[in-house]
Amino acid sequence: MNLRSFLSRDATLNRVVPPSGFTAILTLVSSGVMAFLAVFTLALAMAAGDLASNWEAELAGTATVRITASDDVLEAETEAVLTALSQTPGVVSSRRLDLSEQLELLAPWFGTGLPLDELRLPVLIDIMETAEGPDRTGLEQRLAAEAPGAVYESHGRWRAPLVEAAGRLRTLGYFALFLIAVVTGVMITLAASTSLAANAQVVDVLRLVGAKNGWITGAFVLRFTVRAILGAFIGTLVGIVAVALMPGGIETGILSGLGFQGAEWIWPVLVPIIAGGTAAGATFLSAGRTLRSAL
Amino acid sequence: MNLRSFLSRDATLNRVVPPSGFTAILTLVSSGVMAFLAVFTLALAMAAGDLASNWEAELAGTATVRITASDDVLEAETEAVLTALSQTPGVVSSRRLDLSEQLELLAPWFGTGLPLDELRLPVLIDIMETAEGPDRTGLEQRLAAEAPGAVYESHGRWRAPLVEAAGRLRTLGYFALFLIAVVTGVMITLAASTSLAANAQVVDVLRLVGAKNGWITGAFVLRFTVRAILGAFIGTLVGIVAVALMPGGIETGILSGLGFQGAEWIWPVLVPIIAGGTAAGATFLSAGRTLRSAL
Amino acid sequence: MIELDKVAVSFGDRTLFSDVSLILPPGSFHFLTGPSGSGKTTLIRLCSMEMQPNSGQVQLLGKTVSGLSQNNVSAMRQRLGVVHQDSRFIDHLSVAENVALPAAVTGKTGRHTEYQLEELLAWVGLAGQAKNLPPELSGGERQRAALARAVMLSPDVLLADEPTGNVDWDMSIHILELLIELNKLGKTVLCATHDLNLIRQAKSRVSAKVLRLHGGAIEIAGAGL
Amino acid sequence: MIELDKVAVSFGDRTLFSDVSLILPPGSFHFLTGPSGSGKTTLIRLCSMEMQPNSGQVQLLGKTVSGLSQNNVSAMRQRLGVVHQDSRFIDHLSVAENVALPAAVTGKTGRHTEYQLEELLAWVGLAGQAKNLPPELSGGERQRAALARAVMLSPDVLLADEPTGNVDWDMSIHILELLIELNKLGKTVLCATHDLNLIRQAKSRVSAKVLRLHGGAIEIAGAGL
Ligand SMILES: Nc1ncnc2c1ncn2[C@@H]1O[C@H](COP(=O)(O)OP(=O)(O)OP(=O)(O)O)[C@@H](O)[C@H]1O
Ligand SMILES: Nc1ncnc2c1ncn2[C@@H]1O[C@H](COP(=O)(O)OP(=O)(O)OP(=O)(O)O)[C@@H](O)[C@H]1O
Ligand SMILES: [Mg+2]
Ligand SMILES: [Mg+2]
Repeated sequence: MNLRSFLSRDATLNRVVPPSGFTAILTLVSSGVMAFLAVFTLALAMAAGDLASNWEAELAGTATVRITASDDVLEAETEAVLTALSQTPGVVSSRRLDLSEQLELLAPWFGTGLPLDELRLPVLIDIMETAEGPDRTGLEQRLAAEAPGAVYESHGRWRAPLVEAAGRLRTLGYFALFLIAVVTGVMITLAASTSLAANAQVVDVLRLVGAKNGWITGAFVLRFTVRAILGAFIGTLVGIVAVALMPGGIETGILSGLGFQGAEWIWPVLVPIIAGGTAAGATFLSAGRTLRSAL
Repeated sequence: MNLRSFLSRDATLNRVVPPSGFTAILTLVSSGVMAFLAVFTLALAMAAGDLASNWEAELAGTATVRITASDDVLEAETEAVLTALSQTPGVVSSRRLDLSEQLELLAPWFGTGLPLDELRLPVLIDIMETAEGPDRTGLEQRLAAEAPGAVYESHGRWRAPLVEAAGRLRTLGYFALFLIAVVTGVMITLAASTSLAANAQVVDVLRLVGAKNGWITGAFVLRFTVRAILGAFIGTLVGIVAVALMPGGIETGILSGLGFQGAEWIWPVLVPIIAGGTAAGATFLSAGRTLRSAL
Repeated sequence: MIELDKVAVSFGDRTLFSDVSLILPPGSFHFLTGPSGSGKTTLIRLCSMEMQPNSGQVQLLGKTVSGLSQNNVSAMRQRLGVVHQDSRFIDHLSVAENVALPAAVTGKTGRHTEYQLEELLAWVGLAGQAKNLPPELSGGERQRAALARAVMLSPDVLLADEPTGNVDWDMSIHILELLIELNKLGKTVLCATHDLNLIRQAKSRVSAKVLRLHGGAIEIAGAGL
Repeated sequence: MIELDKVAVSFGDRTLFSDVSLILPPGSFHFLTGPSGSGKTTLIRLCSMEMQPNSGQVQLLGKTVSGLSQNNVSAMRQRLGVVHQDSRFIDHLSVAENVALPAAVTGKTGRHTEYQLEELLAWVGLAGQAKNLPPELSGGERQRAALARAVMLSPDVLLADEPTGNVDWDMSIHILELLIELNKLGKTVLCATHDLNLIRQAKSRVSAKVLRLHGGAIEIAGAGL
């Protein structure tokens, strides 16, 4: 004990709230554990989000227009279709397939030895669509008018449930994240109030020796905030390590989004800050309530 | 206060641990919140598991064998392939496609007006596979020997990443569940120890009036276990309601696994029981430690 | 300095005081006696702003207590020294830190305070226990530490609730001497005690009045104590 | 009944007792005095198995304390009544429940206990406060409640640490009478007090010995008290 340094206001502010014991551990561990969960959920939500985006981008983007018509109008209708497609919002690009490409498409079904010359093959136009895709009814009406032999086939159709699932996965992830944030707030608030309640005697003595409410509140807010930040920091670190060690870590597979990249790092970095803010707010409010009720 | 009833042992056992106040709230809320998270993660993990199973079942199960051969050996090779397939483990069923079915397959590419008679179409055999599928190399070797014109095409190949993703999703879900279970244990243990520490004076007084360690431990274990079970029960209920209210609830879509069905209900029902067990164990150990250190 | 005007206090349906009035002028020295449970501690708690009367008014240091803002209460507490019957400390701070607390929370730091603290601890006989924690003190040592803390900031008013309840006679006299000394410096002193010998001893040294609480009423005890 | 044999106690590097021996025969009545901080409470804590000496032996009710199993300690505590200087209660239980606690935790329930409880509360003057919570009691009321709790199970040994520290003279005599009554029933009584008047008063009623703690040694105070 260095009395001279204790007598300085800041040192007292720091010392009056018990530095150890179960109330200290409670705040520390609660915020640590919740931060760990938050980081973990964050990683999962982001992975789910990335996954959903990937699937949407990869799978939702292709369609075909098939044009079957007599030779004299075939080329004209093809031109009309390409023009129509180029003017349709939701279509990224459209391209007529040449003969060899068509052959390739058929290979799974017929092998490569197909006598194509003998067939009058329809013209196939490959379309890249945006995630939302074009307005189908509008497009089909226009095609019916300008190229009666054209049929629009969206390959994305069978993929729709997947895209839907991916989207739902993302929603779930963010919902879970929201949930964890709320729960984290609740737990840290609870820990701070518990600690404060357990330290009723300290508050009592401080009031009796004439400490102002602001000073007492300050002492508790300071201590609990530091503790919550420290706990959350450790929890976040452990969370990041755990995420990195997860099965199917950063390198491989379609869940490669697990782990944080680039700007995503802002989120785990925010966790201790938010935990600290929550603890500060909760302590401030609890202390206010406690002190108001005492005379 | 009814003194006569207090004097009965059981009533005392029930009354000596503070029935309200912050230590009561702590155990109650902690176990409630953690139970909520546990139920929620459980639902997600199960949904992910169901999703993965669905995908695997739905997507991994189809393949084709295409036989291109001269007319004289075509039928023989077809027979040979069907025989071979029927003897291959991992193949659920195999069936030769008839002409109209082949036409249907080609329709997206060529429309329905294809002059099929003019073509010498290969024979197509549709295969339903188990989730694992057959041993491909073995099958291909056998086909090469018995029907040189046969080519095995797994439609599942492009689906492999999806199946992999689904599997990984399931792993993640169960890992998260494991994590939540551990964290729940930690939080309930922490809450119980905190409450016990905060009630040091009660323990102290009880020891001074001659209560045996077992009796004191019993009082705390009883109270905390009841509290943890109650909290977890409420948390579980709220969790189940929250899961039912989730976007894309029980009815629709590929994530229809969200929510509990049939035997799955055993898991959320287990949550309060496990929470109670954890609280009982934690309190028992903490109390033991506290009491051993006191004389 | 302290004025109670028609103060009534009740707990639940039990009325402790129904109409107590009292004036302690600045610089006066009063003893407060009365049987156990007569309300000595309650009266001191009224004076130290730890509770409010159900009706009536308490005036302290020239201000009416009811309706004071909390910061005002805090500021007034700094001019008030209170020794509680059950002395409360911050258990993880050393005895010296606890005694210095009133100075520390108000920023009255520096060499002078430190010197004063050492002197005070020596005076109450706790120099050797300065670095101990409060739970390690004996009953009498706790009371002395509480007294030292109460006078740390040289308050204008000293309220002492049984400051000699747990100490032997020699130490009681020693503590009485400190109270008298403070009173001679112009401080107002109110000391609750059940030790009539102490009061007798004091009366030969200082012009102290003795207030007797009995049956919810306050009376000035005569010379026939 | 109680035997201390070459007991040494030190806190940190401070030695409180270096070699204290003491025998309290069954049915004896002893006072324990000594200045504040001389170790009265420590001695009582040794006898109530709340602490162990650094060296030496404590014998209690015919058993050596060190190495007793915890269940044995509990069982012996039921034959031991202790009034602490700072009486501790379970704050959310009523005064009556607290006083009845020793009976409740050992399952000694029923009409008789209830009747005894009521009588005991009336005897210490707490019948009106039976349903209050301990924090609502006055200092003296707490001490009386602690005394009532200590004698609830008619213990063989009563250890009382300043049982009259916070009560007025009349109540002190009242409490002393209870102690004497218990002693007459054959109980061993050890009562720490700094109130020499109380000891003088007792000496005329019971053959009490006075032990004086001073400078870490124990001496039997003569008649010249
Ligand atoms: N918060 C409370 N609730 C109910 N009763 C109370 C409360 N505080 C005090 N009392 C009662 O008021 C009476 C007076 O209490 P007080 O502490 O003022 O007595 P006292 O004169 O200081 O006694 P002592 O000498 O024993 O310390 C007591 O009977 C006590 O039980
Ligand atoms: N746990 C402890 N750690 C350090 N010192 C202690 C501890 N317990 C007691 N002491 C010291 O031992 C000495 C004797 O304490 P004890 O409580 O036995 O005194 P006492 O005779 O009961 O005094 P009082 O009359 O004031 O109650 C005191 O100086 C005290 O500070
Ligand atoms: Mg009092
Ligand atoms: Mg003592």
